[in-house]
Amino acid sequence: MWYLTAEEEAHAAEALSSGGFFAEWAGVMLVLPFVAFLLIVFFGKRMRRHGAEFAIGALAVNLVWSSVLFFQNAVEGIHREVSWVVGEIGVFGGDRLVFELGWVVDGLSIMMFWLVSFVGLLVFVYAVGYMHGDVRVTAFFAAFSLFAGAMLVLVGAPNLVQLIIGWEGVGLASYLLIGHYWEDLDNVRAANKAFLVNKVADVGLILGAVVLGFTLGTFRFSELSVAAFDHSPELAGVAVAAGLLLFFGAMGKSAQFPLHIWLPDAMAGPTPVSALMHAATMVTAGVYLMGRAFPLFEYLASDTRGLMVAIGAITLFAAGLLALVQDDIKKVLAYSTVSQLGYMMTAVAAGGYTAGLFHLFTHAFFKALLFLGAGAVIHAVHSNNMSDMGGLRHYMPRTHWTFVVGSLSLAGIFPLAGFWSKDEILATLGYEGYTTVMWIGIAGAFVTAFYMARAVALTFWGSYKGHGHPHEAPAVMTVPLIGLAIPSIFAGFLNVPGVELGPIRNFTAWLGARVVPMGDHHAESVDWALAAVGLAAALTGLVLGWLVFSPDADTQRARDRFRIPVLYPLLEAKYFLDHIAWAIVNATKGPLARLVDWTNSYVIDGVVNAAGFLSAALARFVYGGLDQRGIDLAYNGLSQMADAAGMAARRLQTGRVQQYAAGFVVGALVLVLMIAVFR
Amino acid sequence: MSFSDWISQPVNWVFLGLALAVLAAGFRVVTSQNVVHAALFLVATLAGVAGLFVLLSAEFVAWVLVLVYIGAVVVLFLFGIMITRAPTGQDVGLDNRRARPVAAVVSLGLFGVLSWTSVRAFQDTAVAGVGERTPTDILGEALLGRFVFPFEVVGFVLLAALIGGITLARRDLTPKEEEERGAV
Amino acid sequence: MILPQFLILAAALFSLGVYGLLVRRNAVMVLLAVELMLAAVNINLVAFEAALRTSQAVGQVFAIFVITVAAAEVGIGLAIVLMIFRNRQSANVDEFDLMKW
Amino acid sequence: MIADLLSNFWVLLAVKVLIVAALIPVAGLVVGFAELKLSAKMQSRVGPYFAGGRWGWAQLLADGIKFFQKEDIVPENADRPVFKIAPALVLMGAVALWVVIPWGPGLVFRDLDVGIFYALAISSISTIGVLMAGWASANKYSLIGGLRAAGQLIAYELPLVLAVVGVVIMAGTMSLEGIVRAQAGWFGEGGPGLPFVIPQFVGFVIFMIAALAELTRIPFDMPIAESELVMGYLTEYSGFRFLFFFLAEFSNMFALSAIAATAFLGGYWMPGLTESQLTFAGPLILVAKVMVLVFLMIWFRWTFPRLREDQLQTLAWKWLIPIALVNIVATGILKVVI
Repeated sequence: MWYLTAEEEAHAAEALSSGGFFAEWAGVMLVLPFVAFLLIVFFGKRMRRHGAEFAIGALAVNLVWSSVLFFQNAVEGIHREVSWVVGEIGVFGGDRLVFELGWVVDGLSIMMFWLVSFVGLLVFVYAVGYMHGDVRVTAFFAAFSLFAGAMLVLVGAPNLVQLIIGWEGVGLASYLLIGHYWEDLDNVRAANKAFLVNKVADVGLILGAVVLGFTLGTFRFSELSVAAFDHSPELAGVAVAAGLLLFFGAMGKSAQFPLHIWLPDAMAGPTPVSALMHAATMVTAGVYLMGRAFPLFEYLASDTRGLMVAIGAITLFAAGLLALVQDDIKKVLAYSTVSQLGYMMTAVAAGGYTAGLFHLFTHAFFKALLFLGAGAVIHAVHSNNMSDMGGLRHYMPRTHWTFVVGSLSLAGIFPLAGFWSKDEILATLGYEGYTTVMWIGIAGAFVTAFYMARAVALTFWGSYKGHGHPHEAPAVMTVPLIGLAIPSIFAGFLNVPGVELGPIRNFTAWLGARVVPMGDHHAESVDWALAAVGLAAALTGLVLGWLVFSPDADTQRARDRFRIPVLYPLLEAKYFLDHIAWAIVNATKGPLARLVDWTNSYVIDGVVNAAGFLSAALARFVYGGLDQRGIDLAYNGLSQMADAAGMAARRLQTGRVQQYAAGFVVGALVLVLMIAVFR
Repeated sequence: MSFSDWISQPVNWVFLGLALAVLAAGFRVVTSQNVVHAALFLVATLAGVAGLFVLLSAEFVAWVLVLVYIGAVVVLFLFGIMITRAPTGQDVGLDNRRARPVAAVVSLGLFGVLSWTSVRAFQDTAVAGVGERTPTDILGEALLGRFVFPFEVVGFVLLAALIGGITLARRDLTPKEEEERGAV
Repeated sequence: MILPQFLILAAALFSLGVYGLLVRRNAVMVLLAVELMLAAVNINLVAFEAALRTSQAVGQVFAIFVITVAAAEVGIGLAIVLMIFRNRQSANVDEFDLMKW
Repeated sequence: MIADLLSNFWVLLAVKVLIVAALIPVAGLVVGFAELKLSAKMQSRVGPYFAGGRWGWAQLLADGIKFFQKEDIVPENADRPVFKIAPALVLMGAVALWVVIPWGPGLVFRDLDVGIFYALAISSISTIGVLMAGWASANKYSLIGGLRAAGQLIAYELPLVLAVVGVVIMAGTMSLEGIVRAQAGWFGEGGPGLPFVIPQFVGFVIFMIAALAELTRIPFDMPIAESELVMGYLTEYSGFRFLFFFLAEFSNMFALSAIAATAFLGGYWMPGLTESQLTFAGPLILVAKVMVLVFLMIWFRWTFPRLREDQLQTLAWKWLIPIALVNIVATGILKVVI
């Protein structure tokens, strides 16, 4: 076990470097994708690659920048916070509650900067090939750049308000990109579903932000952390409520049971979108939020842990089961993502800050790799369904091998990245006393290995079941696959417990570069026994999956048609969650609407009508009695007089100039005579 | 000054002759039933007025009147009349017959009032004769000295009238005509 | 020579002009009548100048101004009449009564 | 005795009128005969030959007598009074010009203060006569001719007047006598003098062109262009009324040339002659100068083709008037500088 000494606690923040130029101006990274967005919007259509140049350029700069930060942080640890006050939200107890924008540069945000830039860059490059010939390439890259910018704003946010801005920004980009092929009504529905489910969760996030902001008088994470670390009394009063609200918000974005229902449908978007947003980065925002607010949960709101761990555990296992029955390869991966997010959430909730975020880190590589591989396959066979694939290893060897690497990594096979991060989570759960959950995690590892074995077998082994002649993806797509396969293999070594990699310290140390110590629970050495159990479960799953699905096309078809009673229909129907959601909506919307309607019709309208009737009666009296019979009579009389006078006078205006002239001369004469006579 | 004193001055005979000619011609201007005749009678009237100016020692003004009016304005009138319509012989409908009595009364009344006031106001005031004519250089110095600003304004008015007249009277060319013009 | 003889002549000429102005239907004839009135005014100006003998011959200067402005007036007036004639095939003043109620 | 008689205003007036009345036909005859013979020379013809014995000198006299004998025809639809007055009016304008032409020092019928201005004003009266003639003939050729003439005369009156303004500025007077004196005394009393044609050459050219146009002579004879309008406003005239026009043209030609000679060529003045010598030699000198200008006009007649109506107007409004205005400005500046 690893605990902070008192001295370390006191000086944790002071010991950190301020990071120099690159940390001071890290905001450039936040702005560049927006610049790219604008450039794409205005000039994208004129460019040879329809604006992809701008998006890739921005992320390439960001990757260099964040890499510098990454190594600075790895060597010495950085904490730097830059905020500008741009407005005032209100006055709270004599303190100004200000609206700030800026960036925080510390272990967590640097990890996310680098992750978003690295995976994002590779996915963007991949998308150039994948989206070639699409009708709306420019719109696609514009929205993609918008996403990158919003995501960086989110992860760089020094306060909750900016985080919410980024949070909604990525939600918007997600909505746009899920609905990219809006010609198909189903895609529009999927986009709407994702948006609405996220909105439901966002209510929790916003309420949590309000509670925290008005309790502390600030929205800054650093002050929240300090207050939590100091066990601030006023924060302690609202900690549980605020923690639950924030967790509810995280559940939506990170697709935790039962709010995960939007994520599989979100696969309607182009595959690069699924890879970057709905697997590697955006959906981890919830986990990131939990990590960002970790001191709150660690020091004050620890009572909420049981619920959070439970929800994470349910998510990881239930979603894994759902992945077993999907025919759509992207949905397999989507449920896998939900399952892995469950792992992360469980770990963070249980107190495994490093464990959860390390899994986020490694998962980003191999899940993006798997999605891109799936995209290459879909690109080749023009179908999402595994029943149309099979035997593709002969046609697309590079895709096959990288996909296998990703699958093994995801399944947690030693010594790939997924093994280390998953083992870390299981170890943390064990240390924290969530033994049951730990066993659920091990079972989940089995399930994971099983469905990945199924996916690989159905897609790449056996014989081809689809139409046409699939061929290997172009280099612009396979190079990113290889680029992601490498960290999928090696990233795990960054965080082998108790191992320091020379000047580049352990991942735990990087991530711990925060304003206050995390109070993280972390193993000092590998628990080989537990690792062996987890590995055994994974290998069992692999072998079993292989035996069931590998041999040939006919067997595959037969096995796939085999339906386990009760369980299969339940999974097929996705636990009836969509039905339940519909039922809830349908059941509540009627009475609720009727209640509102009744209130509106009888209470509000009654008051309004009463006032109206009174006014009308008064007005009728004024109109009928005073106005019509009194005033109008006088005015009508006056106007009729004026009218008559005008009618009489207008005969004078004949339009004949000569008559006017005559009148003029006569008038002059009369005047002269008058002067002569009366002088 | 009695009438006999007045009539005994030879210059007044000249005046009387010119005045009668002016009035007779002026009368024909407003009563003639032929447009061209009316304009020509205006020439006669103005010639008489020019003669009166010479009598009144205003030689330069007289020749200005001849040059501008007879030489240009009336020619312009005749030009305009002849371009639009100029039948020889009587032209019916030149006058608004019903307006004649009213107009006669009004103009007679005007004449009465004006002459009555003139006589009452100026009685026997003498005027300079032919021999005391105003040297032209005085006029020139007045025009370009004290009255230079009104002089410029009048010049501007003339320019404006020139442009306005051209703008009003020109016929818009048809596209074909414009093309021909452009081709020249 | 005395001043009133010129003034009465001018008055008579002016009255003739007024008569023509009121009686004539043809716009060109109306303009001619206006010229008569202007000539009468010029007689007055020159006669007053001859009677008063201002140092700078102000009356004659103004007579010249009147003549000049009258020339401008004729130019514009004839242009307008021509325009109207072209548009309405008539130059009768009593038919231009559009500017009434 | 004679001096006494001449001192009476009315007698002097009668004498002067008589002299002018005699001079005009003579001048007309001389110019007309010159035109006949010069035209013939330029066309390699003999010209009038038989009348009067030698050179046909009596040709125009014979013509005149013939015109007087002819019947005075007035067209049926003509406006008789106007038709009859028109030639007289035209001739009157020509005659009135002679009043201000100085023939020698003091040899002038009336040295008006505004002499040259008077001349130009009076010469514009003939425009009315031409219009009257054209309109009253009740003939479309005549009317068109009259209108052409009116448009032409109005257009060229402006350059005519403006061309003279330069001379007036230089001389500092509008009196023709004064202008001659100014030219004679330009370099002081008894000096060589300076005919204004030298400093005012532009004005002289413009004046001559405008004068040709005022006279409706070739190349500006569209109002009476035979090939287009028969004879223009002269078509319906015959007998002595035609003679009036004829006479007016040649008289005008002489008078305008005289004014040009006076304004630009020094008039009766010639360098080297004293005032008393000029009293006798003046008329001869002036006539000599006038005949040079008349010869020029006749020469032009057989040199230039007839202009088109729009070319005529373009020449006046777009060339002569702007140039004349520039000339005036330049002269004014010159005057101020000197």
